[in-house]
Amino acid sequence: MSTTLFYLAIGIGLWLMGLHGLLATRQSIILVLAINIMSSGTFMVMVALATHSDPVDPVLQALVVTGLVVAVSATALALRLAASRRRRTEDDAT
Amino acid sequence: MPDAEWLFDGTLGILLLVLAGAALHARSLYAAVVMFIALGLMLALTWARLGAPDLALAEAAIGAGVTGALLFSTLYKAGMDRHKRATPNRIALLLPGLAFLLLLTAAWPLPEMHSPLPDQVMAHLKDSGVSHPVTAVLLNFRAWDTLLEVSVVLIALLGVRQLYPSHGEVPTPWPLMLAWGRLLAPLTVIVGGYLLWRGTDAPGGAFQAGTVLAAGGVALRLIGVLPPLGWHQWPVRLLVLAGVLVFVAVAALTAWLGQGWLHYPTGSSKVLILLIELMATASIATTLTLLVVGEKRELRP
Amino acid sequence: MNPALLSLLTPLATAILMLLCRSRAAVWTIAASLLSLVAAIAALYQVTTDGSQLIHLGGWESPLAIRFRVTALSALLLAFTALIHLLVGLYAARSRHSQTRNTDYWPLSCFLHASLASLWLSTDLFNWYVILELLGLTAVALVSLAGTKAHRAAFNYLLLSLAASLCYLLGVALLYGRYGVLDSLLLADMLEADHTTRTALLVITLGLMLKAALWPLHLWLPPAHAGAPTAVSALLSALVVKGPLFVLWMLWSQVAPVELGRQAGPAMAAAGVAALVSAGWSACRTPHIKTLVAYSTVAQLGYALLALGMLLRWGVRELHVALWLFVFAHGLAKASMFLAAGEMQSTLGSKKVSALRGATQTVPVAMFAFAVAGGSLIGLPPSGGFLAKWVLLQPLLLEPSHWPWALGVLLGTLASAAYVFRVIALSFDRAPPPRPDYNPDPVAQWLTLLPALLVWGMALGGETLILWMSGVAY
Amino acid sequence: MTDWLALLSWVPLLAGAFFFLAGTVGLLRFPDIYSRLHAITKADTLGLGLVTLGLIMRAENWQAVAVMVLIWLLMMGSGATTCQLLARYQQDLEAPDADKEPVHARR
Repeated sequence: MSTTLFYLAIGIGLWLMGLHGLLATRQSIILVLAINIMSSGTFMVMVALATHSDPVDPVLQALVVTGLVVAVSATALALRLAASRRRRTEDDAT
Repeated sequence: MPDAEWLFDGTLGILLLVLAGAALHARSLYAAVVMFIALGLMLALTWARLGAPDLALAEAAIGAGVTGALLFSTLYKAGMDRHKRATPNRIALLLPGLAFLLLLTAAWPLPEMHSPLPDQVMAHLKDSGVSHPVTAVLLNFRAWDTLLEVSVVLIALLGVRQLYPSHGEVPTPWPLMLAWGRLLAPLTVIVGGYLLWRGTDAPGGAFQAGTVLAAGGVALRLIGVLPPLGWHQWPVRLLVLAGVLVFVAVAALTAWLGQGWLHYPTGSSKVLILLIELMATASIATTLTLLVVGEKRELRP
Repeated sequence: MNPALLSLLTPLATAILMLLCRSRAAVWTIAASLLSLVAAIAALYQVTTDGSQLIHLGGWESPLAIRFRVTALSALLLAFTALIHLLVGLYAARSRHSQTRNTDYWPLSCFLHASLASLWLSTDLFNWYVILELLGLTAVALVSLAGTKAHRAAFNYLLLSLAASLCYLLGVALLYGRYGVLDSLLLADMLEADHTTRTALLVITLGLMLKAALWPLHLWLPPAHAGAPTAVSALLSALVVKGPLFVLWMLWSQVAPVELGRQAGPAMAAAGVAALVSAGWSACRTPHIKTLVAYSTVAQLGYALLALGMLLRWGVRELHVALWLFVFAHGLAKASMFLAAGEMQSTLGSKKVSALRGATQTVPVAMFAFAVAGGSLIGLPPSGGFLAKWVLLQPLLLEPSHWPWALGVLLGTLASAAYVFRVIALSFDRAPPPRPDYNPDPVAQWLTLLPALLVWGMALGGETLILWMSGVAY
Repeated sequence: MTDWLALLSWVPLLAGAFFFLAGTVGLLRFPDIYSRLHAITKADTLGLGLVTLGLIMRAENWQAVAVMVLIWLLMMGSGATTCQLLARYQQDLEAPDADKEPVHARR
């Protein structure tokens, strides 16, 4: 039961929790949280895999940094969509 | 596992799973968001524990910081009901259990596997222009990924521009917040600049620096020191587009005049990387600030 | 500069410059797609003369660098993407009803064009993840152009697209953990059919099927494509759903081990037939025009899934040709159908199919475009759809053991004929008295007809097209 | 540094841990929000100070010590400010007095 395997299991657990949360709830903000938890799970699997080389694998680290930035910009768009979706009375006559 | 580490890893792992479960099944939206921010900080700790300092910086700044601010501004602006009534329907827990076993057995042999890439990165590190391997991968070996990623941030802002975000005007700040904001702002600029400069030979880089600067920008905007940034003002547009513009220009010029697409000329890769990093930091800082506090009248054409 | 890279760079640079000077003029986008089309044709010519090339981005050697592969197919896809953008751009610029006149549609469609071009060229697994994410976000931004009523569909589309990308990323992480290489061409001769690879490919396939709205993971597509502005729904249905399909085809036919493909083949073919029948049935029953056309997209993707399944099962080379002919024919036909449907919907002022009563008198040219495009979707002779179905049916009818799949194709054709003729039959009735604000836009209607005529054009050069595409190395 | 300093550092570290524990117990047990805020801010700030002191004893070079002190000052500042903001926000929710314009309270 090496460290890598433990964090792989935690990562897969987080990924499944996110997927379960995505399928189980209707609340728009909770859905966005579920997506973020799912992405954290995936990134944990990647970083846990990165520890198999002695200086932690720089390629996987770069991939996860890219993934993080992509996740935050997608979350920003999703949250703004959730906010404007909720305020249907918003004046969008333009 | 080495003797004392299993205690730390065990508690950290359980804490992560409990916080994730609490964030998804909390009674009220407010509690769910607070749990999620705590999860973000725990993740930052996990990345540091797994020996990835770049990620710990990025996760703390991006995951807990900006995402937390976005969540709270959405909660506040949309005036969502803070108490969630509907409890999620319990889809049978058999399916996730089965999937967990499937995925875990798939991942079981992976820790022993080895990849040729890290040694290759180390071998080519000296002629990549920077001495920190992660920055070398991000901005030289896989520069095309980073270019697309900076344009993903830009597209997110373009998407938000179409949504005419609800015009919750910025509340009048308390004197205490004014003082604290004024103190924090220069500190974030210093830390951001330091992270950017150190990115070439130590953990840090454009994205972490951009996010810290964005945090400073949001703080200044909330206390009213920073005027509303408008998409109609060309400096703001130039700042937002700087990252992608410079990257595409470098790609086009190297493809046209140089040896190939994003193939930096031998001597000048360090200068080019620094230029791209500077521009990417500026565009990420401005874009994230606009994403968090960009109001209706600012983002409209 | 390689012409393929020029075809990718032109829309990207145009989008950034348009944003910088805040211009929303349609002429820039149309010029960019035209130049990109010319560059794509030049790349196609270069590939046919001296074979496919491998471009190492940044000059690093293979496992480290991201690689672009310019083959005949990717050059053809570049030209196809540029052509569709050109046709839809012309319509969006000319038509009053496309709700995209004074909006950010122009830079966003250039970004969509650039991300699709980079998808066709790239061969790197993680690069595909970032591109699919970029594609998803651009598509969501385009869908939300239609105002607040489309925000719910855009929100669902975004969330499911993110979930699909994360499924894909988990599969890529497992593959990288197992083989240590991210480039799909290198992976092709390294993969063995062990448990890790099987699980990784399963998770990747689920993610890509969700992104390409392949049956049974297609529920987000009809509201998103129907809610979007007319020009946007044409782009989404003709091009965006084809991106993940390209990655799915690339992974299964080129990278995955043959025995895994043989196991997965029948399941995919069955899903294809199920898509044809169930989406066709929903298309017959839906009361709204654009939802009908959106369901038709899900159904027609069933043909591509069927062709891919059969290809994996028997390894017959013609099925490559069948699959890509379907993609081209469906893209052109669907673009024309969505533009026609959108034009009719805004001219007649109602979303309902029943409002199309007497459409041949009120909006004749748009109805004619709808009918021609419908003919290609069904597979009636003088059309690209017929060519694709012809190439698909030949291996099916060769051995008696394959005949049940031919029955599936028959059912699919029946379903598509049902929902197309449902509209056409209605349009020949007597038109109700026209509404007071009824003023059709004949030029825009002729523009909706343009892609449909091109689908017919595919039939003219049918023989040479099939022979040439069979000879091309995949 | 020398090992006796490392041994000595256990004292402030354990004291810091104790104060964190006290703060958390205070958070769970105290009745209303103001006393909870009080417990958390006071205990945690003190706990953090002690932990930082312990770590400084174990630090190798001065640069690490300087960074730790800067972190400690920042945490003290942000802890106090956040406590103030939360308290004031709670006060607005409960009894929004007429003269002061309620900032966040939205009916």
